Amino acid sequence: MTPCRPAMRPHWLAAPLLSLAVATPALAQEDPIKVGILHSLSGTMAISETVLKDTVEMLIEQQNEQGGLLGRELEAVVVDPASDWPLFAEKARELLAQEEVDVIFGNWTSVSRKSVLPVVEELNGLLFYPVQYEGEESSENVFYTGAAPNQQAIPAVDYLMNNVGVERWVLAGTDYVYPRTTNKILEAYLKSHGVGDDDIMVNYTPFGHSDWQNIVSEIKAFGSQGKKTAVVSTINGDANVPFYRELGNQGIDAADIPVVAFSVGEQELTGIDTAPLVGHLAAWNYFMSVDTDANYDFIDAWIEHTGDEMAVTNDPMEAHYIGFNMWTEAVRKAGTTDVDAVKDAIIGVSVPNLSGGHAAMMPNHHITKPVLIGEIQDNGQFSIVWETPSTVAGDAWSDYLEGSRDLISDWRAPMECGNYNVVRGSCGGNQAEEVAAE
Amino acid sequence: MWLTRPFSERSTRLFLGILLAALALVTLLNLAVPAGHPLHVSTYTVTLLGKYLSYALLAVAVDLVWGYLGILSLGHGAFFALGGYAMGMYLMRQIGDRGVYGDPVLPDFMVFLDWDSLPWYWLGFDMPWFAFPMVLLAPGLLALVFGFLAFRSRVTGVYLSIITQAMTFALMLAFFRNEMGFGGNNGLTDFRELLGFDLRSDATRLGLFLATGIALALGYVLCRAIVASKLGRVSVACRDAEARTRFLGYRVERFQLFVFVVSAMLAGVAGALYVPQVGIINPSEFSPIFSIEVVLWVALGGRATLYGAVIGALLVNYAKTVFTGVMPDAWLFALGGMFVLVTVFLPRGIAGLLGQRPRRRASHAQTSQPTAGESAA
Amino acid sequence: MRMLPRFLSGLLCLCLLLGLPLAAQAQDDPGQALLDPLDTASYADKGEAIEAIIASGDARSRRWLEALLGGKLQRHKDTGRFVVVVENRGRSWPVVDALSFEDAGEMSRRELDRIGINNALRGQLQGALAVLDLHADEVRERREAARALLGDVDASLAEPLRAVIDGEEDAEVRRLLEQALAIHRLEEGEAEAVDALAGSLNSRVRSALNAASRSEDPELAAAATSALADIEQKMKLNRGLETLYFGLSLGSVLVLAAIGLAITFGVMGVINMAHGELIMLGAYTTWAMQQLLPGQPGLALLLAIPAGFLVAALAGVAIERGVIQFLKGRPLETLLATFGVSLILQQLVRTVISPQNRTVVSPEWMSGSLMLNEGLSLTLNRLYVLGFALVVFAGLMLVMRRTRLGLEVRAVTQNRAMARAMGIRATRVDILTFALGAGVAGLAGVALSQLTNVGPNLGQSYIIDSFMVVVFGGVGNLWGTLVAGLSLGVINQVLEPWAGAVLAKIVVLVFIILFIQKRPRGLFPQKGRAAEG
Amino acid sequence: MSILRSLADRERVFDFLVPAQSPVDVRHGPILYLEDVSVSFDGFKAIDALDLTIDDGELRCIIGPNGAGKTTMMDIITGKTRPDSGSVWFGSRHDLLTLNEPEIASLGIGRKFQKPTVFEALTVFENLELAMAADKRVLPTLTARLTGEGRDRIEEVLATIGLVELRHGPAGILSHGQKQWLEIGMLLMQRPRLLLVDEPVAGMTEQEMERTAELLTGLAGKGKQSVVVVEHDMGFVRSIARTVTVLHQGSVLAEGSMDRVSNDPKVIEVYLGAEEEAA
Repeated sequence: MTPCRPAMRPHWLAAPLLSLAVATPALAQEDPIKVGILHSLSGTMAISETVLKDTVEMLIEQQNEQGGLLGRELEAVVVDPASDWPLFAEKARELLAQEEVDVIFGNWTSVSRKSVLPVVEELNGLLFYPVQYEGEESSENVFYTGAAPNQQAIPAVDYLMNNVGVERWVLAGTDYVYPRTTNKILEAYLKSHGVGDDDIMVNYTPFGHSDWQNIVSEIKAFGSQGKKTAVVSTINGDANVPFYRELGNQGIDAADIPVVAFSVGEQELTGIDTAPLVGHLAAWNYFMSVDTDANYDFIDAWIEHTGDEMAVTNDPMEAHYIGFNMWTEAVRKAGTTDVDAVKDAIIGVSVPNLSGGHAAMMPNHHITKPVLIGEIQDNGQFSIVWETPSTVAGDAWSDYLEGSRDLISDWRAPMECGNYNVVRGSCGGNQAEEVAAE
Repeated sequence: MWLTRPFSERSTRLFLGILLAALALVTLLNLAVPAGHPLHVSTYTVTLLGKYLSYALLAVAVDLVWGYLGILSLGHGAFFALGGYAMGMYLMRQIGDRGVYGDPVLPDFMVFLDWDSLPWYWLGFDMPWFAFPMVLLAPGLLALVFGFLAFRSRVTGVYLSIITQAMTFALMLAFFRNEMGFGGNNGLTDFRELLGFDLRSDATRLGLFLATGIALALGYVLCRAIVASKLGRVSVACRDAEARTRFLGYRVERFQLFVFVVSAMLAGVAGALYVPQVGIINPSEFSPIFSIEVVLWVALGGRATLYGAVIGALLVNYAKTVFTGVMPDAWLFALGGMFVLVTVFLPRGIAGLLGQRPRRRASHAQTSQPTAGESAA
Repeated sequence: MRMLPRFLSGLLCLCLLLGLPLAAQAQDDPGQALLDPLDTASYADKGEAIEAIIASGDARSRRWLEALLGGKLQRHKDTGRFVVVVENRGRSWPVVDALSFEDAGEMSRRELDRIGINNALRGQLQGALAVLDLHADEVRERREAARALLGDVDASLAEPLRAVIDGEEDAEVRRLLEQALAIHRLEEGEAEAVDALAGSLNSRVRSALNAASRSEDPELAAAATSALADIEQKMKLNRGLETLYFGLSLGSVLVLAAIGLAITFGVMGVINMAHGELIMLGAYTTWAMQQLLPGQPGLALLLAIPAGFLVAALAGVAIERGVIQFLKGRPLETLLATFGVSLILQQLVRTVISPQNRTVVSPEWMSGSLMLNEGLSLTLNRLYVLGFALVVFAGLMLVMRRTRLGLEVRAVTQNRAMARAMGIRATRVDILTFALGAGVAGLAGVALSQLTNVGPNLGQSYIIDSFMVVVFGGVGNLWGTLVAGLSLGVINQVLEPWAGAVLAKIVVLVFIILFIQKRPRGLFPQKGRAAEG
Repeated sequence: MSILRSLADRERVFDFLVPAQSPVDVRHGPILYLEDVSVSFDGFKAIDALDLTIDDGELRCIIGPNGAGKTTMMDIITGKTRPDSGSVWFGSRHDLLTLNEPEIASLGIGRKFQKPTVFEALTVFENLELAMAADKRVLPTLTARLTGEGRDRIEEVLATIGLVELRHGPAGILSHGQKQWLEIGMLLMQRPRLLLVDEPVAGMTEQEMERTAELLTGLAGKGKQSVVVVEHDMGFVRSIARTVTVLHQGSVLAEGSMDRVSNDPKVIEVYLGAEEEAA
């Protein structure tokens, strides 16, 4: 092996394939603008991700009806990473190297993003990531349109503490990095607000956990200690249905022990009989029940697109809506789809969100969002009971974690750093090395 | 010397010839042919092929135990993943202080999950001379312990398959736990360099591809050598009539153990070569479904032929890549359909189509009853 | 939500009014004046408004409160007219006028403003309705109401409650109300109130005592603590029983999932990786049934039992004819082929129905739990599943032991050729056996639809556990499957509290692996020559 | 293992009829000695307090109706089945109950199954090669090469069992009779002290039977190799038998010369009688 040469430009990799290579041959001509969609259509994550693929397709259709972008047609390039994490990396590479897409909308799980990240950075692509996540990341090539912990978890806890008077906390989550980190942040946050150790119960369960009897009865016991108790749930996807069923059947109603969930939205509720859950809470930046015309138009369009009267919308869909509009806005601003130009142009871009406000792209590649608290209704919708007076800016690095307290992210010149350490006054990790390489 | 025996076989020479020629060709088309030229092979494709080759090596390992020993292991993914993790841990340590938190020792996931120090089982993985042997030892040891228990108590056939499945499933759950200190579901990722070579440079990718190809060649020769030796014939004997073999004075369980461990180590090597090329290792490699898929590659290629395993692995994974690109909504149909059709109508796999010596048929009829020997008693 | 309506007089007179016929509406309806204040952003004001409604004694209050509680009370954006939404799914909803309760046609969700409530208000409303219910004719309702009042009594309610207690003839209701009062007195700091609560296992009582045990008043704290101590004593036994129940319940699920496999795998030697998807089919059948019979989840569920069996059984026949018959005597290859089938079935559901999970409603009689005592209650859905599992098992035993089919099946398993010679149509037996196994999987699906997701991944999550159970129990032995399933369930649930869910599962798996080393043929092995084949 | 080496000893004339040196101590009487052996499957007593003694160099026929426990007895001797009670001695030195199949096999007890089991995927030649006495540990087996003597030996046996032409064909294509022969051939390669032969002539033609008879009597004839034959075919048994043991319900019913046994009323009742009814 010869020592490494400087990284190549993406177009260098562009190549029609010989027979043993893969996928459809890339087009040589300029137009149309290619939009990569990297969402699992099969495997365990298909449940959540297929609708996001449809959303982006819908947005592209709408854009084309309005005459496309820069006078060019938009074309969706859909691939299926099949809920297989290494395949995510491979497909991202396919999209960027073979298909030469100008932007990618995709990913749901943290692990899939982590797997794609190095590829997007290496091939200098654009990735819009629409799901609420654990933070602790800020990549030059990724735009996080979902909520960072400070845009979801912390406001929700504030609401429970101040408006509901909760003194005792159960942090229940699926055992992966998002719940782990979120719960760490919350623990630190709660303790900083004088909650004692014995008033916090943390519990982790495996993916798709289906037998909640023991845990729910523990929660019940934990809740009967004479202090108002609430469950903060970062339980993921499939595990929720049996969890809520068990809650309902063991007679824990929202009035006694409210559960506030960060991963349960309208989409998930379509799989649950919500009658027993009325009053349990969820914290998001968007609910389908938001009462604005923008939202109703979006819903109508969505129902058009899916042809299903009962089709629901949810927070990650709004995130894609925002992300897509930000990207088109930035492309117009830059007058080109060139990645570096768009990256610079998009910072500061502000587009309307669906809840009547505006979302702006921050220098740390996170966006501003309102935080809404909703109570589950018997029709599978949420009724909004509280929202932050103004929008909250996403914080890539949590102030409540040992390692990241001193880090900030700013991708504008001159800093151009995703993890600048204000104490050391230096840009740590990745970038340090990349700067050196140049 | 028993190791050189395979080179006297036409089939082996043919296989090696094709493989090495392919390696050379791809390298040439990648380096010499300018990008944009219709014949150019992009680095993307090279990496992809590299991944296929590592899968092929895994398939060969599985074929060795299934084809020649009659042990259907539904847990070989575990050995593959262990090898992968050993390599992954090495690559993690290579990141050094270039992680986002700039911690000189701890990997990022440990930093933000508040690990104050490196757990003992991570020690030493920063040194290749320790980490690389672990690629063999970790899976080998697991296979040794597991195999010793299983074969000693004569767990056979379906029972063995099921508990191998239980083994890999248990490991998957274990590695999902963040307390284990292997990065939980996120696994290990964001690798930088291997032995000083930048993993993101095309040269390194090509190098990895070639290394994998050579590893496959060596693995193949090793397996052929075993199969061609008297030990290989004893294995077949164990497969077809275990009891008979015992009455001939062979310690069947020891032969099974030997071959099983060798196969596990090969799987480990495959895993270690796989990780730097795909850039991530996570517990899903332990999932029983993956292990079953591997067996299916072998079945498709044609078991008890070794080269069949290679063909199967390459074909299925190529198909997977194509389908997920071209007809994403329906690739499971294609994949599932393929498996059904092959097992039902192509019991001897593609290798069977290529025309096998009659012994295959016999071996086939036999292996279908793993306990044929006993049934005779 | 400790605060409760102060206008008790109003409440009580409203109760008297309840029986009377509705007074004719005046032109300018007082109701409008009562409802208007509800349309405000501040929940505090809403609370006031609610109390006002209760105080008004208006006969429609109850329906208003219920509508409000259900989020059905809404206001038209333009006309400001109050309506009650009848059905709030979809884009436009049928509504009735909130004052006259006459049909007001349909309104789109765009035009309507919901009168939102939060949990505090919800508590307030529930309390209010509970107080009303104290005067219901049904004893059950009165008990419910009384139980709901535990921990929700405040000064204003104390006096009138005493009156209610004297008027109440049902001892249980009286006891509950006494406790409710006692909790209130406890909160007021009366140490002697503890005696009234001693020994009660009700969680709200325990909650109150816990609070009291932390109070400054040493006497009170001491009393509460001692009361708690002896309640804890009683709880211990309950906890034990509870864990056992949890274990059996989990076990019954495992048995249900595995028993079909025990037949196809144990009796026919077919390793059916598509077993999980057959379970999934059963679950989807339940969903389909509920779609066909909207509004009758119970009936639909009952009908789903035979339907689920049939659907899965037919699928089973298809698989047997289409795949397995070609793989006679190649068990390990059936594994591969059926795995392909399972992939296809999964994707089929995704493309034909949807990748999303489907809602399967639990009928009334299956939700909630059966209260053995205040501290120990068994969740009904799981109780039914447990029973169902046992019934299915018994049924299978009958089929295998008592029927001609069972006989033939056993004959064919023992010695195919001989059975053939004796005129048993082995092929037919194979089809029927496989159909039976598949059908049972379908039944499992019907049951699981009441516990967990109905989605394309349903099968995946049970297939491995099923194999473990069958192998652990001893292949070809239905009793083994039963014992194995239940014991694994109990072991798992006993471990879980201190090992955590994940470790518990791992430990169980390792245990099975080691057990198979000790007894390669499972708990109940078939001995002798038959087993050697 | 040293024994086995001595077996593969170069100087030896490779005449399989000459018995191998063996550690088996037969100075104090029988080569095989079963005492009060019992075993039961699911309550069914397959072997019930069985006593059996085989003298060195003896050719013994064992007959008995189905389910009399003949095969089970062989399973016990070869270590496949462990009895519930009783003791089994090979010579006066080796307690077979403490050994497993390979150990017993390497002591020099060869077994031929009822249903002929050869390695169908391997060639006739390879079948014999595997059976040949040699160092049968894993690594030696891996590196083993076939010596000239070994080859000669195999050829010899091939000739004896008349499969010379088929030597490179897979055993799977052999006829039933030929498989029987191959299996006997494999036994011969093992150079056992004691041969347990289960229904050697099932499905054989007259001629094949005769050759088998010659061979077996020949084996034992030299007086050094002991053979135990389990057989249904009365004709065959008559042709070779010196002493016959009749098993019934897991224990010895009668023992002695063929004529004595076949005139024994008990025997006629349970066995021959049964046969006549069947006939």
